[in-house]
Amino acid sequence: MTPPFILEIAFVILILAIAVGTLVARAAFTAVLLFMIYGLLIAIAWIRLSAVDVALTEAAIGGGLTGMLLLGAVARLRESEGSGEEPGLPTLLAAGTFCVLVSAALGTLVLSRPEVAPSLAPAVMDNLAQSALGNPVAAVLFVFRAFDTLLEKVVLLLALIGVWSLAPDRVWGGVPGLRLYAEPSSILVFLAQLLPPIGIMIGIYMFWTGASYPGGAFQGGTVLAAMWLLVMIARLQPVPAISLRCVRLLLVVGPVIFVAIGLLGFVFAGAFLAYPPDYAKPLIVIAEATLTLSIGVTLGLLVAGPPDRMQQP
Amino acid sequence: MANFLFGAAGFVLAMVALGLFCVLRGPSDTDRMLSAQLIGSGGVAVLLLVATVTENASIVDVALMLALLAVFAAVAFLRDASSAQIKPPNVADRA
Amino acid sequence: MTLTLNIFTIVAVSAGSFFFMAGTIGLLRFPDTMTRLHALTKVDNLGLGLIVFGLLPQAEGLLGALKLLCVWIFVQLSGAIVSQLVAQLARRDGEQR
Amino acid sequence: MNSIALFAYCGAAMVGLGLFGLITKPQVLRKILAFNVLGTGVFLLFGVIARRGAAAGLHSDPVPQALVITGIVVAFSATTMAVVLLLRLYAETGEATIDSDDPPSTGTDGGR
Repeated sequence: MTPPFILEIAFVILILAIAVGTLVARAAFTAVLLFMIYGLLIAIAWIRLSAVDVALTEAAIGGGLTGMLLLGAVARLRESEGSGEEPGLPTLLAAGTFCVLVSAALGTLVLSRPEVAPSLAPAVMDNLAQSALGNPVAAVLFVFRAFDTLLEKVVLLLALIGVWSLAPDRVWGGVPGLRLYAEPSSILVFLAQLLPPIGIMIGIYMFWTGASYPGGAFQGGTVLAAMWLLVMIARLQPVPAISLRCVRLLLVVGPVIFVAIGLLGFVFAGAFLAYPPDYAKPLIVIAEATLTLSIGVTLGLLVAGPPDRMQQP
Repeated sequence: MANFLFGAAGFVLAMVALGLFCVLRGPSDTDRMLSAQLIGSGGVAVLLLVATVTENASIVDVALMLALLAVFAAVAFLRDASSAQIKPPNVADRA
Repeated sequence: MTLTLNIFTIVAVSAGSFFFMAGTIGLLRFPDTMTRLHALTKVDNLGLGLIVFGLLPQAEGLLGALKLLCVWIFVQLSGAIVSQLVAQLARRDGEQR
Repeated sequence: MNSIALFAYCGAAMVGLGLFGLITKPQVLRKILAFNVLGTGVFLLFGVIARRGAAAGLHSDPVPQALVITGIVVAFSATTMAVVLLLRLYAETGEATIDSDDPPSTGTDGGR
């Protein structure tokens, strides 16, 4: 038992305690706050697992965007979440037993490891030079499993269509019902003017550094989305109506360019999403840059929610 | 040196754990939010310490990300808290 | 030289950790939101600041050190503004009570 | 027992906790939170597998890491969808809970 390991045990217990707190906290607000702290600690856990790319994603999503989304929901449900009907003791016991069994089964399954742990790391490293990228995770996302990444962006767009379709018919195409500051104070306006330039720089840095070091389009896009939402909340920019052509264009430009590059692969490299060897890096950077923009707009609109009025307030 | 920095990270984490009590206790939502901000700063400090120990500069990026989005979450909270009081609960404008 | 720098790191990081402790205790013990806010800002400024200063000699090159400083300056700026906003809210709450 | 095994147990426990919350909590918002706890547990198990696949000079197998990044994005999409559904449910019925198995209904579901 080395001191770092004892620290890790304490850390894991802390994470689990917060997870329990999230589920049992009486007030919805406390539960959401605990969940945001939970996201922060999970990001640190990913660092301990040597997965910095994942830690970045979790820090951006778990603490920031999900937090804002859930806080907005709590504010709308305030005082009226209700306690509902807690299930009876037999149900609780049955559910508890079932969940303990699932946990135990998962734990033993993951730990009963084969002699040689399966790993694709050598395969990735052997082909990394061909991908023209220095970050192996980015190489997996944009070269070796590019189709997954493409579909992931499609999922984001589908989720957005799903969110929009929950709007009442009469406000279809209207303005998303993002909660804004009722009366932005001058300090808030200052913050909303100061932060976005820094944030946009960090977002671009995330996407740019992603080729060689941890980072990437998704992490960059999340920061852009957060900055856009901040500007809208402070009423510095109006929330755009979802029927605007430029909004629609920004939403699809990334995926469309990615698909176009993929189709070009048929002509120049012989397969869908294959890059011609000499142009791999510029093509990937173009795809990532437009995807960063599209992801930013998509995430921002996802958090903004379904339209709830036709006109600007 | 590595052990010392690691110990410092552990100490800050312990303080974060104590801060959790404030989240649970409150009493007002603003107090809870303050504790969450404290825990956010603690997380940034832990990441910076770990980045130095492991000599992995990318971890500083994670700390930066965390700091940026902590501000964002704080603004989201302040929005809800301030509009909850200025505007009386009014659900008529929803379908 | 390394020894001096290491001692500097140890002293500064310890002092920073101390302010984290002070901030947490303040948050636990202080009676109202305003004083708790005061405790929190000490953590943002001095706690994180001293830890960053302590880590500067250990950073990888000038760029790494600059990045550390950037994180601190960023937390400073945003922390100061958010504290103002929280204080506004707390004061209005106090007036309404 | 080493730190990789520790995180494996942590992930497994999180899956169990999340599942329990998902089944037993009547409030929809808590179900969404529980679902996310379950999800992070699964992701952490992937992280453990990735960490164990450290080879070729990498500390962690990049393929499971990439899968987890994709997974986090998809989980976020699902969460937004669920939150919006919850708000719509609330706007329509004034309720934000799903009652467990046939409760003694006290006429609270009027207007549905």
